[in-house]
Amino acid sequence: MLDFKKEDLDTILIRYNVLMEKTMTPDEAAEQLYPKDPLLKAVAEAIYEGEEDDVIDALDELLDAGKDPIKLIDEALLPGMAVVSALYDQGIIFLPNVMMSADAMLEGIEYCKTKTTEIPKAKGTVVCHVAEGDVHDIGKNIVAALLRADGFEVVDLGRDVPVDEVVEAVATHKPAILTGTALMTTTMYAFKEVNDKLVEKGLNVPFACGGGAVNQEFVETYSLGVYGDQAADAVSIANFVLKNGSNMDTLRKEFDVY
Amino acid sequence: MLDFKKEDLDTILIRYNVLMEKTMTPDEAAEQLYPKDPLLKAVAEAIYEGEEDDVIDALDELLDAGKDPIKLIDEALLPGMAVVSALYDQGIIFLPNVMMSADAMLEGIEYCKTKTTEIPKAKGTVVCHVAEGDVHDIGKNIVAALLRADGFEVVDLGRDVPVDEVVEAVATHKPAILTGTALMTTTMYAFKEVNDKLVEKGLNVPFACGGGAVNQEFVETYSLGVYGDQAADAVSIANFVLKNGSNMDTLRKEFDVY
Amino acid sequence: MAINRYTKMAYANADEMYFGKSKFPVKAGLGLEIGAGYAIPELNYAPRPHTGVSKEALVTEYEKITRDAMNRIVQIGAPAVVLETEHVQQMSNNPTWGAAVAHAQKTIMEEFHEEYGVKCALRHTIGDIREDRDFLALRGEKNDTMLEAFDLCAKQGADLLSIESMGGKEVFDYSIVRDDTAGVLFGIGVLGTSDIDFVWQNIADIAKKNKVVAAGDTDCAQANTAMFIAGGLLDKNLAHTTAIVARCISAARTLAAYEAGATGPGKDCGYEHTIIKAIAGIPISQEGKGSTCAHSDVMGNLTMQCCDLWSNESVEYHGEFGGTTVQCWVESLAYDCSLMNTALKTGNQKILRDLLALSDKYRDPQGYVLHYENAYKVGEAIAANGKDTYLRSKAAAEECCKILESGIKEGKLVLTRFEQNALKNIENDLKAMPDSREKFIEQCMDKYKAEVSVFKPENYVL
Amino acid sequence: MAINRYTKMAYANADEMYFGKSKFPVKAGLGLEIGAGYAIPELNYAPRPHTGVSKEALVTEYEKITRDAMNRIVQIGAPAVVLETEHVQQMSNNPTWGAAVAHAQKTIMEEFHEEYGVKCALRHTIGDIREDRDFLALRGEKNDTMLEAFDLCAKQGADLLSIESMGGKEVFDYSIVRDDTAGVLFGIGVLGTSDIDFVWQNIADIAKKNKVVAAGDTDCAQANTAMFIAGGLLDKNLAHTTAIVARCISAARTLAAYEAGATGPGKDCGYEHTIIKAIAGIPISQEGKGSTCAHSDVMGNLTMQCCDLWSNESVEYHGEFGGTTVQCWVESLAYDCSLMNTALKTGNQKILRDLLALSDKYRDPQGYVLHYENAYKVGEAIAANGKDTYLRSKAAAEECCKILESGIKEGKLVLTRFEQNALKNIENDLKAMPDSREKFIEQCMDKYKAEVSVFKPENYVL
Ligand code: B12
Ligand code: B12
Repeated sequence: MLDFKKEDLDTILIRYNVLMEKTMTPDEAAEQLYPKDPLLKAVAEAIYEGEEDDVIDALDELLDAGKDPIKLIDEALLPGMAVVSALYDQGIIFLPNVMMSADAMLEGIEYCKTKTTEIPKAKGTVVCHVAEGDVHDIGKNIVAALLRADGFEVVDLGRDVPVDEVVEAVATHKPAILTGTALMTTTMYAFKEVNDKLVEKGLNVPFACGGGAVNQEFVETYSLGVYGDQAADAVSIANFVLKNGSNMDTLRKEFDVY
Repeated sequence: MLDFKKEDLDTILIRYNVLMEKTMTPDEAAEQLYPKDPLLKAVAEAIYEGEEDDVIDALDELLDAGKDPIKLIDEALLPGMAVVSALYDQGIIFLPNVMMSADAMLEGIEYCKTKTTEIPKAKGTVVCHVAEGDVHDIGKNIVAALLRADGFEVVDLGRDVPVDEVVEAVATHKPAILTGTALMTTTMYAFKEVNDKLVEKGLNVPFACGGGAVNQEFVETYSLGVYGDQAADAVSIANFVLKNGSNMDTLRKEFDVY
Repeated sequence: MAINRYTKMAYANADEMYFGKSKFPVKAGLGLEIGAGYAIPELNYAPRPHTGVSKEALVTEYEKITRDAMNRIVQIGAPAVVLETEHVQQMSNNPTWGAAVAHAQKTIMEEFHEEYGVKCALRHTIGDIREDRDFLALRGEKNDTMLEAFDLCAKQGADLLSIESMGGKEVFDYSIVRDDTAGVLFGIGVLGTSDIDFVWQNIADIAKKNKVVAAGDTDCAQANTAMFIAGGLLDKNLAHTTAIVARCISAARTLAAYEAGATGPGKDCGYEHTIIKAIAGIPISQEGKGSTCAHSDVMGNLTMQCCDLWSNESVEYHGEFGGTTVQCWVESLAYDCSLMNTALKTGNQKILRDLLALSDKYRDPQGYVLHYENAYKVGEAIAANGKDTYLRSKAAAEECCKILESGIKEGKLVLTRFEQNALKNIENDLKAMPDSREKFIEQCMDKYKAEVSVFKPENYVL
Repeated sequence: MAINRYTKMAYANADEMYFGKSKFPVKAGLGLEIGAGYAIPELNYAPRPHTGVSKEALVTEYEKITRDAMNRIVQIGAPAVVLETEHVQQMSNNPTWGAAVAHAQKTIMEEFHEEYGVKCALRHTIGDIREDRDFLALRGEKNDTMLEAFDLCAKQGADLLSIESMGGKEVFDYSIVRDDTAGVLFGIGVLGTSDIDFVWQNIADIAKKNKVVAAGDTDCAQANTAMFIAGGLLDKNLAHTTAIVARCISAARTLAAYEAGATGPGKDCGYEHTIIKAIAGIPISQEGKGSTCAHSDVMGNLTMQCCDLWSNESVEYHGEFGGTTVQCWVESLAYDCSLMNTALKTGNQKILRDLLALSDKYRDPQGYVLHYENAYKVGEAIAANGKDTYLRSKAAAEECCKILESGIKEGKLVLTRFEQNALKNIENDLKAMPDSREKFIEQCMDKYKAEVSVFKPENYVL
């Protein structure tokens, strides 16, 4: 069997991922980010582990200690999830952890809601969709999950969404931003149509676009477009808009890929 | 030395050129096309061979026989060259033969001119150029040579020709067509400028364009453009315009590559 | 057609397998025999977006593509080529469109075959249009339209019929981003296989009726999605160990097409096809360093190891300095094939295969397991459990883990901690799975009916 | 620098030569050693037309290109890469533009080298801007600007300096389309070499001063023009036998760069470089099946036989399904290199070389003569006449004819009648040429001053 010696490998290939792996384990890194308060830390840990039952248990302890269920969302669940997001951004943990943590956190939010009649206010709404004619929705699903994980209310219109339906949803939900995903060169042109109809109706909502077929140059051909390369960029864009408003120039400058 | 058997070759490669080579030799094929008249045939043969001295000798015999030098151009030299062009079009002979034959024929024309004070009228004029910024002129040289070989008066502006100079030359020479060659994606846009200035000045001359960077789709974005894939197409286009006028629709239809 | 499960290996050992040759070659098109001792370039292409507006515009675009490609083949002296047209939606939703394209392409190919003797065949890959906006709709009206598209394309000139079928994808999509091994196995191995059984019996009948070739499927919708989410060495969306487990399971799924009457060549993007070739002996198409126009992977050479057709996956038709994209890519593929064929004719195919495979073996866990020697072992695990589509999927996953563990132990396959952890989790998940198909299905039905809102069990007959 | 003509072969025999290794490796850039036992991808690219408007736009474009390419290298785990920037006119005519691009690119490459340890180097190929609209203007002001461009680029980060110099092209252009062997030999072998002597002494000095590498030239302007006019198998513009004679002569010409102080790696599009490697032992870059984006040739595998860098020649920067073009092509190249490096590390480089070379050997007379065994013989003919640039050019052409004749005789190289006739004519033309350089120059000067209106003898010192 043809083979070579281990020491010969590095003229053939280099596993940069192995070279680059952080010396800290994810658990160690998480440990440094957890809140100090032991009860809050328990929530964060349960979210990090993606254990829904543990999240509920930890919330129960806080509720028993008299905490307000709605405040717990902002003070326990979202900060817990923020630990996970931070680790993902740093490349220490991978997407499935985020997805499972987000599921656990959302479960926690639902649980808190059952404990009160108040309606919690999300930090902002985002409408997500996949371009008309396109069924590639994995990227969009990731985008939606990361946004939820960051505390946004997500209106997920699904895939292959007709232009008018997108525009209507924006009119109805008045989101901080709209996101679009397109994986095919044939479908991404729908973004332009969406843009023009939004502008026509005076709905000047930043329109973050991404997905395999899409690039910055194309996205900047329509007035509301801002390009994002990675799913996590959608979260950054949404947060940036919440903080700095929706001036397209500053937005584009901030998220220029090059 | 690693090698394989001849019979194994055909799963690796097929020399289609060898397979396709006409059974007739070029000389045999030429023989069939020469004029019957022995004196005219001598001119044609000399052109085919690319032998300038023989062309002069053969012309002398015709002149001695009392032929008019100007008529000889149309009746002896151009038909002689037509044999060569026909063989090239059929793929029986190659470009260098055409070039050498054309040189011989042009020499013959010059010689005829010395025998009279009349000025022969070419069948038509063509202005040739390479796009501004582009020095790749071999394709253009071939185009010019084939046009001359077919009896056209060629005004060869050379390479890297400024837009205004092209337009001026068209204004001055009133050619049947203008040709443009561009080998670089950066330079072919000059054709559009040329086109627009021609139109502006009412110089609605068909503008045949070709060369490595150029394709039909691009050429048809400007109103006078007609695309040619091979150098010989320039000749066909020029002849077509002489016969059928310069209606762009019919012209483009006739020379649609697909 | 009936379904005949594979329970034995077509090849007695891994070393017998190499490129350009398969146990059961397939005659197709104009003078071609695929897997008969020579490798053939398979060119794929996508029309430019704006040509999708009408049948006429599409036909013209495919005519250009076909003529350009055939011309280049002749200019460089390549003896053979396969063209693959992957339908854009319109062509499958309107079966006469796809058929018109097939006819136009085949007419040009016949010209070239007559004039130059170029051996060639035309593959049409019908789009799997069996879905409504939000749900898969695998059986019913859309299926009828799809089958009509197969039939009409076959009648109008397609020599090889393929599809990238999507059964199980709704559960898979949910599971893969949650490291949910059971969901991945259920989506690919159980639901996917069930759908393949259904789809391919029909396609095989149509092929037989029209005297063309039922060529094969690929788990593009699932295993390739996993591979893409996993991405390059520095991407952080999915462990590459997870992606290769999904891939091994997909071999147990895609194999079912050949059990339902397909004869190969299996489709290019099925990276599971080396495993399947080992079991079924069919010829396969593969893609790798010649398909960087379409996607990036971490095994560009290795996939060539046992290919019969060598493909570029897909490239949009447009101009480059060296000609149109189809000309550029088909030329590169043709030279790769020329190299393989030279090796075959001089008896050096095994050393070339080994060099190709070795150059990527330690680059990534995916290449490691798909190295033909390891792929053969995965094949054995599947064949040993061939009758039960659940158990064979599970066996494929287990064998995959075993191979990875031994690679780690041997010291040359060096994984990140993250990849190792994902592997450990999968091993544990697999251990926790029941031994009976019924039980597994029951568990999964409960779970995914509850968790995956778009999952409709009526799409499947389990 | 002084000129030292080669009169001996660097390699004792052809079999000693193979890819990835050269007699005299060259250290360059960030951790690279070229020709030191491993093959390296060399990526070439062209900015999109509209970015040529300003220095800023160009710098941004090259930054994108550089970042995209380096990213992909890391994603697939390739250990090394060379980037080649072929100047667009503006960058050489305004030396600060080219220098700004070099600086921007090198900065990014340094980042990647530091973060990941990627070995890399940057080649800048300055445009040969030494011409007025109609005439070559090889000496004088334009030459000064060009040398300034070399100097500034070297200062700002270019590790390898190259040019595709154009001396002799005015005579060549006229002659090649007239089957004028003497003119071809005069243009390439005498005028071309004279210009190389002039240009490369200067470049070598600049390289030395800046501690970078004087990398080498290519006869793109002439031998490649012949190859392009000759085209594919069915083109009818020039006999491929004529094209290969021009190519062999060009080896005698391009060699002069190394005699004037260049050390390699010779530039990719110099198909004459296998011959030169045999004589001079320098590392070389080559292009073939990985450069179909830029042009088509009839020896896509063969050129890999002895390459040290493996290049795509050039691709315009734009998007494809698989990423940007630079990402797609560098990935394909990197896999080809991975295959070569695997062969090198396992001691199988000679068999892989032989397979690559054999697969194209009989495809075309050009490949036949450039097959490393025959290329070596052409090298011997040049070295045996090394001191006299006319005689060595003539010897190269004669040896080329001899090789072709023996190929025809042996029966496997099958030429068209047309190619055979062209060959016969060339043989006769060569026989008719004088034995002395002086006499030949005298004859040619008379003829081409009369026939070629754009020929200006003052461009050359003969
Ligand atoms: C998996 C896949 C499929 C799966 C999709 C499963 C699913 N549920 O999505 C299936 C099998 C169903 C499929 C079907 C088809 N596919 Co497909 N498919 C792919 C493949 C292999 C991977 C795509 C993928 O999932 N990538 C992983 C995800 C995570 O990446 P992503 O979406 O780009 O998202 C990332 C970023 O872009 C970003 N992001 C995404 N959206 C947004 C939004 C914002 C705001 C931001 C900031 C970021 C962001 O976040 C993500 C992570 O960072 C690609 C290959 C390729 N080169 O892309 C082809 C590809 C996209 N498919 C292609 C084709 C042709 C098809 C079919 C037409 C095939 C056919 N003949 O039937 C059908 C399409 C039917 C239709 N109408 O849509 C072509 C498209 C060619 C083109 N014309 O452009 C591709 C490029 C393959 C190819 N090379 O030819 N496909
Ligand atoms: C030879 C060559 C050169 C020679 C040119 C010699 C000469 N006197 O022309 C030299 C070495 C000088 C040269 C220089 C350069 N070149 Co150059 N060159 C080439 C090459 C290899 C071949 C071109 C050629 O002669 N083809 C053969 C002729 C016969 O073909 P043709 O002109 O297309 O003509 C045929 C048809 O198109 C038709 N035709 C032509 N015109 C017309 C007109 C009409 C009306 C019709 C009907 C038909 C028709 O007839 C011909 C026969 O059928 C190409 C490679 C390629 N892929 O094209 C690069 C190429 C064109 N060059 C290129 C480059 C980058 C350059 C340089 C900038 C290099 C540098 N860094 O210095 C400089 C350019 C300087 C400048 N400002 O122009 C690039 C262009 C990339 C781009 N941006 O588009 C190419 C594509 C190489 C590559 N792959 O990168 N080059």
